[in-house]
Amino acid sequence: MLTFLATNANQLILATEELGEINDGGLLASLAWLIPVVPMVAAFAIVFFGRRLPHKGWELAMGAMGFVGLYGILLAFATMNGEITYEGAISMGEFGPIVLEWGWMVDGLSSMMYFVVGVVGSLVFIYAKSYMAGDIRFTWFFASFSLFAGGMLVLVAAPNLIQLIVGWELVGVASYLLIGHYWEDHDNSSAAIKAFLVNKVADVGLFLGVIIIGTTAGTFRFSEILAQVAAGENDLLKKFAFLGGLALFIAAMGKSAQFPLHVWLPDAMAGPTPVSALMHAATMVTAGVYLLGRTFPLYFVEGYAVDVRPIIMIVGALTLFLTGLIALVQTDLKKVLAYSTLSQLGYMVAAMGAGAYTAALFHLFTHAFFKGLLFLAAGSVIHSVHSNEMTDMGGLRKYMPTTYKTFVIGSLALAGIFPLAGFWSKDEILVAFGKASGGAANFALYLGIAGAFITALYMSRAVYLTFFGEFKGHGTPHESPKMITVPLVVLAGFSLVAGLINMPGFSSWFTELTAVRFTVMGDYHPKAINFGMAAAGLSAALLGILIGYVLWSKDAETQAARDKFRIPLLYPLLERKYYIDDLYMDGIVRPLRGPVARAVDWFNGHVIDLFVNGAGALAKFVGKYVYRFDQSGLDSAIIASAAATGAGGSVLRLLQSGRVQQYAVMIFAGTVVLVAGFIIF
Amino acid sequence: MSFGDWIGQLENWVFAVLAFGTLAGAILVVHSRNVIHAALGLVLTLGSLAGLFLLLGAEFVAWTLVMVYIGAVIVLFLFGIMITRAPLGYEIDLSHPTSVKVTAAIVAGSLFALIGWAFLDAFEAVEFAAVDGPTRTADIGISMFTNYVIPFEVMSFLLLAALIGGIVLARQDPEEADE
Amino acid sequence: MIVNQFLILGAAVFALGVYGVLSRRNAVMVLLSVELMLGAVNLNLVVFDRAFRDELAAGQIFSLFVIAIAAAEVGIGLAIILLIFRNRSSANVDELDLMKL
Amino acid sequence: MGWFESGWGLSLIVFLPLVGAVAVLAVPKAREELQKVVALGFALVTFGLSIVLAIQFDYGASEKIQFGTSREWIAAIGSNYTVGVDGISLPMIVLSTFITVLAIVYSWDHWPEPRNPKMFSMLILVLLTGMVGTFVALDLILFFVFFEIVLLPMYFMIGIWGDRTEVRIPVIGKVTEMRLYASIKFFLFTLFGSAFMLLGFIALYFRSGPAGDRTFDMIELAARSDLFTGSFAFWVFAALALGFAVKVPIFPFHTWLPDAHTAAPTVGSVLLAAVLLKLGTYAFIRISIPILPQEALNWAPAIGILAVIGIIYASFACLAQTDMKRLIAFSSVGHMGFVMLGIATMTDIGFNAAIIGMVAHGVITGLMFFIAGSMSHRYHTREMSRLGGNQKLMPIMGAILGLSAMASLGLPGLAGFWGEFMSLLAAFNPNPALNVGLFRTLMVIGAIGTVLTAGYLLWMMQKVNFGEPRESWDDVDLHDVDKWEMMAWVPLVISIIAIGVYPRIVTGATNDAVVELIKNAFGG
Repeated sequence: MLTFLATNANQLILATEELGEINDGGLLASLAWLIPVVPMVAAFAIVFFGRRLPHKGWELAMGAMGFVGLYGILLAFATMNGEITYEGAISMGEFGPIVLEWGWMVDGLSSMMYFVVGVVGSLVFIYAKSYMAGDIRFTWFFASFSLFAGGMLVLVAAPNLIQLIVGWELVGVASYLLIGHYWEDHDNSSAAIKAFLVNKVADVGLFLGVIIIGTTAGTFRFSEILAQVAAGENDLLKKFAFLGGLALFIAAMGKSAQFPLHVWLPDAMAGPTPVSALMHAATMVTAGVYLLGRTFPLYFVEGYAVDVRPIIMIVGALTLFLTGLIALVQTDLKKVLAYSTLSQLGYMVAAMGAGAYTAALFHLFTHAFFKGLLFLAAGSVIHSVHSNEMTDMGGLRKYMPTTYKTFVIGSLALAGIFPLAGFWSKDEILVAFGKASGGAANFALYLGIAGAFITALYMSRAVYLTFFGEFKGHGTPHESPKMITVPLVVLAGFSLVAGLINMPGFSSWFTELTAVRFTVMGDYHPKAINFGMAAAGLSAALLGILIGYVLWSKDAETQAARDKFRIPLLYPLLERKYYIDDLYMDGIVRPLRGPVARAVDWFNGHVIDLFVNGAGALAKFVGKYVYRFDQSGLDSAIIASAAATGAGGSVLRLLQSGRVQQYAVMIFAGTVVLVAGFIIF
Repeated sequence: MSFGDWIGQLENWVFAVLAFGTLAGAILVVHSRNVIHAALGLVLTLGSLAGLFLLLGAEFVAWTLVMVYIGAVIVLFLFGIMITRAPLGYEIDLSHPTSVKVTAAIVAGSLFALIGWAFLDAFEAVEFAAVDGPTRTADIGISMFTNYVIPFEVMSFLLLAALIGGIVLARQDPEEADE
Repeated sequence: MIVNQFLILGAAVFALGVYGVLSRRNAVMVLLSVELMLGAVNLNLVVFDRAFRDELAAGQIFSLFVIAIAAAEVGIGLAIILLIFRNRSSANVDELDLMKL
Repeated sequence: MGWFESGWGLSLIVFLPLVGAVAVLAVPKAREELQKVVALGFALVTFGLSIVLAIQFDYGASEKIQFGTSREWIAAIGSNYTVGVDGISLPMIVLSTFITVLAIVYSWDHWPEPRNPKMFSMLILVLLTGMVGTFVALDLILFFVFFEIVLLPMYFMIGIWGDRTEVRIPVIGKVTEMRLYASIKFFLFTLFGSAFMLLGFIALYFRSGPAGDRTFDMIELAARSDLFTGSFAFWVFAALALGFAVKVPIFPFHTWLPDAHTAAPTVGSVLLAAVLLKLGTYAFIRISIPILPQEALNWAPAIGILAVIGIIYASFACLAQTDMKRLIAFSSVGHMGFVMLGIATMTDIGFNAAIIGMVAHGVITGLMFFIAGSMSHRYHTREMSRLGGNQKLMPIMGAILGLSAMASLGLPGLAGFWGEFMSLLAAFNPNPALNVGLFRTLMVIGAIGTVLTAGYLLWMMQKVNFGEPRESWDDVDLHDVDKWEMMAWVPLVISIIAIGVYPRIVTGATNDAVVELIKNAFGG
């Protein structure tokens, strides 16, 4: 076995040398494998040594995340300047013609993701140290948290579809651990299971998509698949591209929580707030958008999965609109933010469908900052008032000035108010909808503008109910410590300026960065501001804020204010979340777990075993008579023959029992024997 | 016809589902220890049979079966069950002991083997003749009231006799009722 | 669809009915099993009718007759069982050995 | 080490445990410590030898039979003592010896009632001989003998040390102890299968050539596969498949498995799940397919359909279970369904997936049965509704249970993933002679099965591990994992992660052998 491992070690080095296609980047890119590996190693190290360290393992997690953040910043700038496209791979085993590889990838898209995950992740980790202090499973939390970030980085670094599955599911299992962090409560573990299972349903799509695309393309590497796509080769791939692309989109629908697979995300609020912040901002939910971005040419080049694009646009548009409406009726501050994330994910996905690769990723980028900010600020509020319900808040502006200011910045950015980050990215998406042709794009455009209005409305509602009016909770709230407010301020800074790096006419850094790929990506960055679309989006948002002001600012009695909004029919529909959860539980999960499962179990014990045990019973029964025949029949054959006449009479008499069913037996048996005789002779 | 081809046809999947329903119901009828379940098993069997008739294109027969059996006969059965005070829960007394069951199973099994073998031998893989749509109810009516009008009349007479017989049998004697 | 799949199914249901008739103790249950046998016969009639494209639809017509007879049989049968039950306060077939006399 | 390579080494691995059993027999009954040491010593040496085997093995020529030898055995019927190892059997041999060592280590402090370590460790050693013998045998009669040797120790293990709960047997209606019912069912079921199997072997023998040139040699028979055609081959394949299918088990021949697993003592379930189930799948790959490739193609759709039915069916049955051990037992049916799906595709990808699936199932389900045994030992119940909060009472055990559940539901990065995913992948492009549409349908259904698998395992975790512990456990002495358990489980955990991260540990040995096998059987 040792020699076996040694030969393999040689192969590894050879494989790296052969496969590594170094365009640029040198050591910086070839060492990028550290990015996913360091947090994964940190996760295991925390499990084993965490408790013995002075900060109970936090320092390991923070160190790993800080490293990723710094490396991410470095790579992002290096890639922007040097256009690094690098792909490293180590072969991990052969299955017939298929070679499995672990690898890592450095290009514009992955550098951008490393940057986002690393920077937002580091800030969340700093925040979590203070937020989670005193938690019963502090160490375990940071182990899972590192696994979460590490899984996401494995996914982002993946140069092939199989490793993508690995990262994809690692993120899923880490989210399961984190959502169920307080597993003493049955609801929390149920929410964790829900998240895992809904994702697993979507993973069926991922499995099938990967199998279809990988098998028909003959390779699992993105660079080779997309090269085939770009060259318009491979008729087999063309034939299956629609199915494969659709399956991959179903996978993206699961992780990026698109309607109707969005149900797990609001429940995922059961986890601690830093988890929500990281999950919604940088990891997990961005995975679906990332996947669409990674395989973008497959959906865009004529002859492949082009027909999936209307479906993507419609699903994304429906998500952004329907989930935005639900956010209007939530009373839990975190749930409002959760539904707003769903809505923003809808924008990103629909933008991918409209062919706006850059715009979708740009929205992902800016959204990471302001949504991370909003969640952390919400966490700060919750930490201070010890409740998630907005009915227990109000008037916090006076008590928590820093949190208030940063939250408002985040809200304005999310609502898309000029000149904050969200304005620029949302505007680009609306422009993309406008430019794309077809009914689906128009549908997305209308819902997109309506969504901008709804976004502004529910965010102003959240701001007014939380920070204005009178405080309605218990005790005296107070501003959070520095370790919590500093990440807020930093993220607020990003939310203010992040939009400028792709401002039309000013800069196209982001466009250039994400265009650095093995395959040439189209550049959809508008050269100048489209004033019409900007005005439409901005005025929808301002209208939303205005109506929010009218509805919620003056009236401090929030309950009464909400009552005004209770439109008949629509309100119950929204409150029950369109009954989708009920449909899944009562229509699918409960029947499967209950009657169906029991029926199968019964079938197993009573039908299949009927034959098994029946054969046993029959054998015993026959045996009994054979034995009786042996004992009394053969041994007393002579006596029997002597008494044959008398016995014959009494035996025949027995036949005349008077019981109908015995006669029936004879009739049927006689029929069988006679007919068989006729047929045979 | 290979199994792969067979399974590739949609109607065979429908058939499989219906056949499963038929057999499951039939097993329930002969094996259930609960009277009501047995009666409901008969509903399942007959319902699935009706489905099979539809599959075969015998629409009129299918709907007649549904109406007469599931609509009327089963109700009659349930009445019979209630009146004879058959216990509604589980009961062990509904069937004979295992030894009798085994005998019955042997007889029924050999009957099945015989018929099944005869069919297999006779029809092998004969497929249905080209189907040009389901049988029209009008055709059945015309045939019944021209070629088969005498059996039809005999049948109506039989029903009348059954009606009278049923009343005579089930009617309580006035003297008994008084007691 | 081949003819045999229906015929075998019919045979199976018929055999199950026979099994029920022989193994059930309660008379109502016996009657239920008889219905199974009749149903199986109907299936075969219809299958043959459709398989051979009978001009006169004889198979279907006779299956209708069978349904009618079955209804009559149930009526009479239940009436008899009711009568027996009234006289013997039991619906068990094996207690009815009057034929022995 | 010339002697080692010339076939003696292999025979030593096969028969050393038997010698060990005799040695244990020689130890006086009262000296339990010594019995354990002797048993463990022999198991360890056997394991060491199998490691030597793995090191000496030439991975560049894994398709060739290595370390082989052939001696005249039963001359009258031309059956020889032919043994040898190739890339397909090597992982199975290492797995068998590995699990056996862990089983003995675990038993050190966990003897099931009625104790009697002497008898128990003897049975384990005899079982090891049978298992390894089955994997190295290259002669059909020899294979059959070892295949049957495996039966007896397991029968006694279940029958003597098994669960004494009284159960009412369905259909027959008799009330009896679980262990008696399960052991008899296990024995008769398997024997029923092997009777047909033997019939098939003999039929192959008589068709293998003119009188005087007949052979039971597997390699030779595979080379003469042209001789077996028509309805003869059809029925022979059916007979062999029946024998192997009972052992795998394939739906609907699986009903012995939940009963046997539930009734067996912990170590018995572990060995049963980890190694015994693999005898059937191994035999498919080793015997049925090389010797009767054309019939394998004819039967493949049926096998594939049954395998996928098994996946879905087992998942639903698992959802209905209330007994933790029975749930794990049913999950085996599902996992073996993925293995059989891989085999049914008749491709090199599928076969590799099947083998790595077999190894992964061995370590994962073995670990799960260990944990289930330890938990029922502590809680004195296996009813999941009575458990809960285990993670709080026994954090380490809970964590290991969590890891094994994750591995079992096919989490990438752990061992279970490769077998599942690659089977599905192979089903997309099955052997060219097979119906593509059917297998793609099976692929989709199988993929849906992974969701159900995740469902029942997560719900099991929720019931067992999560929530607040019940008050009734307050005064029960619940100690976390002890050192013997740790020593038995940590190697399994490590191998689960190692195979998951670096599948070449298995496929490095199997791939060439499988590619060659497919090429010889189906051409091209």
